[in-house]
Amino acid sequence: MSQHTLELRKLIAEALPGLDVVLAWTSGFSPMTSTPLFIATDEDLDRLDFGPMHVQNLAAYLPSLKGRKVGIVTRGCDSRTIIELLQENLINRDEITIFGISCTGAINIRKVREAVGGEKLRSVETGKDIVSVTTDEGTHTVPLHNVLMDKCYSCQSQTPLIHDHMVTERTGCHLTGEAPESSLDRLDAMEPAARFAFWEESMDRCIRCYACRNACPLCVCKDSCVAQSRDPHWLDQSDTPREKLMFQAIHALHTAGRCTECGECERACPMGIPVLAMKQALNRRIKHLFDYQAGMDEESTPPLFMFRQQEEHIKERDAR
Amino acid sequence: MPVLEGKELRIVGFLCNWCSYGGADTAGVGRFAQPTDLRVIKLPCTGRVNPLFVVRAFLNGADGVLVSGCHPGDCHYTAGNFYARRRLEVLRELLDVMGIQPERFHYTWVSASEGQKWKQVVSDFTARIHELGPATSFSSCAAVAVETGMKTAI
Amino acid sequence: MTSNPPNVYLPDMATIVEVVQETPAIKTFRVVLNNEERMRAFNFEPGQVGQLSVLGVGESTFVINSPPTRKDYLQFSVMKVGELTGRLHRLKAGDQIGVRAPLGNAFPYESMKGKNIVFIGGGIGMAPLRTLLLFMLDNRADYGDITLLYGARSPRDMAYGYEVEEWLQRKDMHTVLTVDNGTPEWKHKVGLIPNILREINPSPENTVAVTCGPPIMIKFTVQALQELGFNDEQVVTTLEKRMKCGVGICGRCNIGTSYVCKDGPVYTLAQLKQLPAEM
Amino acid sequence: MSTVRFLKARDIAPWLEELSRDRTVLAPAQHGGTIVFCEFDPARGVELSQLSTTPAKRALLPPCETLFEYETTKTLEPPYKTHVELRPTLPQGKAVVFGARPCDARAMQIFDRVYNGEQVKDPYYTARRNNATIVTLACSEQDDTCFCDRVGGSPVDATGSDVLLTPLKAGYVAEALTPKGEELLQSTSFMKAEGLRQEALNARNRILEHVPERSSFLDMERNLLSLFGDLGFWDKTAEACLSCGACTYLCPTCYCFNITDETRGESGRRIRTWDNCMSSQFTLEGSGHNPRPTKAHRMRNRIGHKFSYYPQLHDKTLACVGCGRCVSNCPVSFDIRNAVACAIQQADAAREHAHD
Repeated sequence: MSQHTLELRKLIAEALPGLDVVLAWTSGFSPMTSTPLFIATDEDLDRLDFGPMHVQNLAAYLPSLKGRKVGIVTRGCDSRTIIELLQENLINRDEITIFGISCTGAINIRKVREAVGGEKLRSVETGKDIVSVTTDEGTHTVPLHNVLMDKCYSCQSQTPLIHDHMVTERTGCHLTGEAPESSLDRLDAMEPAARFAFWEESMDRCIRCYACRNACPLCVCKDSCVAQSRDPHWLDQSDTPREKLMFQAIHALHTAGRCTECGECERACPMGIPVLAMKQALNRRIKHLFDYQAGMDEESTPPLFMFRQQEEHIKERDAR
Repeated sequence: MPVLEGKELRIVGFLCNWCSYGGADTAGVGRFAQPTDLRVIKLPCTGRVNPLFVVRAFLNGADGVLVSGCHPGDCHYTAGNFYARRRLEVLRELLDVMGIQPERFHYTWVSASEGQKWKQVVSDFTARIHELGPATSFSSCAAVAVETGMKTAI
Repeated sequence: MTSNPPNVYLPDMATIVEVVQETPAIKTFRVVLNNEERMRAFNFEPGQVGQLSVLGVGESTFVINSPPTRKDYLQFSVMKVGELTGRLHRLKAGDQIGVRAPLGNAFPYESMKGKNIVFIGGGIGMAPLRTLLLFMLDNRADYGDITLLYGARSPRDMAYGYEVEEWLQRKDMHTVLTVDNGTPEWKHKVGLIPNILREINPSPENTVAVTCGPPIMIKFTVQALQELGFNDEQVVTTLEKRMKCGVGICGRCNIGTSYVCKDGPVYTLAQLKQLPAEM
Repeated sequence: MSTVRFLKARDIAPWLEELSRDRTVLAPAQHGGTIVFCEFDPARGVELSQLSTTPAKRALLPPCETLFEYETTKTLEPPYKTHVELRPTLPQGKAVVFGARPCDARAMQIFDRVYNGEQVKDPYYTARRNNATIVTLACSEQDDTCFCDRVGGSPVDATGSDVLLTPLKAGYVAEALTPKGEELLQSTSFMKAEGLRQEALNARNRILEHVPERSSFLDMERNLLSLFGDLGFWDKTAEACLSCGACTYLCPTCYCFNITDETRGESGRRIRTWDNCMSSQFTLEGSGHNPRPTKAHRMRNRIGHKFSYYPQLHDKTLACVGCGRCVSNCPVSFDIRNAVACAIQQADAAREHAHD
């Protein structure tokens, strides 16, 4: 176990008596997976672990724990979610204790699998700049830079933007050089008709589990989501790409100007559909139009909740 | 302008009640000839236009969508069109990434007195949609084939 | 090709012959199956339910609250709470409706023979009790003393007013009405059902209590019955759950191993205590 | 004696093409980095190297199925009358499920008890079931999420299959287990191979030798009941759960569905679609009352259904086949094996406590 993790455990142990629960990570059924850990006792704390394989955005649980004293282990990206939730009054700052850690990048296991040609993974070891992957066929070495979560390539800060406790900062990051081609890059390179066909084909395999929605820290109306509502009847229950794509449009627009690109929607998708790309596209536009990024400043108002009479970057067009 | 016999495309128009619907009415009263592809849905304000209305229209088979409201500063509800402007600008990007050509979508401002402008907007936009042709629609996918039942035994 | 089993999902189309506005929120629908043969052959037992369909809106479960002894029509009472019930309330005589019935089990009316019966109904919960009550009144000699305690939020929320008057007059049953909030004209009890039940103080001796109403009322009524000495076998209730298939497959109405649409909706308290607390 | 044939790996696609002429063929195929059970498409091919992401259940229970179509007509003159016509749409035609795994095939028998039971027969299901032939591929090994051996199955179990394929070098030994299976093996794509019966059996036994000795989840259905009053246990179990449906929709034994009407104008269809018991809307009633209001209630029902309720109702058969899809695809890596093991342990402890 790293010095880092030990220090984190010590910090939490000191604060735990004053808290109802602390959100952290532990390993899942294999060292290649991670699962959120709800720490209420010292025994729970013994299971805490943190590394590049620990991927969930724990801030997703915060709105449902409102009213309780909650501690949360937080990386830079996660802190943007917390800030966004604070901006929207969905959580109370005084109920939350933030244990900051500096992150060196989180691994996207799907990219690892792709990098080794879809072979069945046996184990994944992370080194300084490489991942050593053992599969049924043998051992492969993959540059860490190529297999990080999409959000790592647009990382704004390794350390949380707000925190109450901070584990000694680490420097160094697995990001070295240009980001590899993303799903959005691939979509950008397509003709519109090909893009439409891409979504149709992807949505064909969507099983409508709504993991994208339920993992999204900003989808806070889960239990009364329009997806299952009959009145208004936004979505037909038919299992067609049309309805499933419509849901993705709903998700993207409902989080427009709020989404911090934490990528939980895409990570949670069991069918590997790159649903984050839509949100990235909207964010790119919002950055251009309003010079705004979600979750950076607790005091700012999300851009679609406000307007200016003169919009500097909006150019009106002709119908022709 | 004559009706495009049998060649009309499906264009959906979301018009605010106070300005553009009035403008369309003015154009009608003035007997300005316009193409007839547009199907108008009246709303209280462009601020009521959920960008998802536009997405839904496209996914349900529209070839073009036009949103029109009061000029900025003239909104009956003071600020509805200011919010709409932001939302609809962002929407363009979503349409684009979804593979729906953003040119198929247009928003504009037409006041109740601008019958001539309304005619121009409708004519221009309809012409643009005709240049683009029918929108890409869903093909029948494997899931649909399975869902509608297994093939009839021969 | 093997012969197909009957299609359990296909409703019988039926015509609404009469709509009765019971209370501001409750309407009663009297329906007749369009297929005369099916209507003649229609058989059910008191307590069984049916799925009513408004095509395009969906289906929901309601008890058949006319007794099997009166078969001119099937009667369903519907409280307006959601999308489907809202649409049902807009239907008029002559309109078409889908019916899948009978579904589920019935009240144990055979084993109740020779016993005293205490009915305790709250609000729309009176609907299933009405079936059994009318059935017993039609077979009056088979049963002992019959007591009815019927409560509603206010006098105007009391359904079946036209029958309640008759029940009050009858010498062969004892009827007590109560409301949570009285009005100056209200001549009956004012108070919560469990408290009025304690006042009535029915003897548990050779008696079965049959109760139905909102979950919270059931909870406190059961407590009161226990205080009065009723054991779990002597308390019978009928449950309402969100149902879809109505035949024990789709998996949403189950409480543990028991599917309310098929094994219920009628349970004794003893049976319910064997199941997880998911009322 | 049943027919035994040999199918060369390279003959699979031609054979499936041949079958596709008069049947629907469902087979696992690569689809954007996942393996999906879908209608066989020669361009996509077949992917048999790993357990498919989606189970084979859609062959019998499609994600969306029309129960009937309806059309309302109104007379335009008095007396105004409405007429509603209902047209049931029973599925027709034969189907072959190719490349199901033993867990997938076993799961279909779990459906049978519910959808084709003594009391109720679901006409849509039985039509599909009667017309479907299941060709199962024995697994060469277990994944780290597999646990078929703990729930009454095995990597080479033939329960529920019409044909069992056992992988041998460069191909598969195909054994017919039912008359429907016999019919399929008549194809000229297969080579005669009666002599390979023993070799296939040996191969399967070698696979079984690698199955680890570990605790079973069988016969716990009554023990678990003692835990159903302890909502605290379920609260703790479900705390990381997101209430999404990845586990239920990817589960080969989850069979719950929703029924809704979808209308366009005066006509429409009543459809049934897969539904998810982990969602709070699943049991939400019109009045706003919800009998399973928290994820703890829903987790209790999900685990209860698979490991206690269903086995109590159906001869102690678990409604879990141990495919591990719910484990490997859960966004928070919820491990049902741990949850059940904990529940059993806790229930045993509670019982011992009660005896003290």
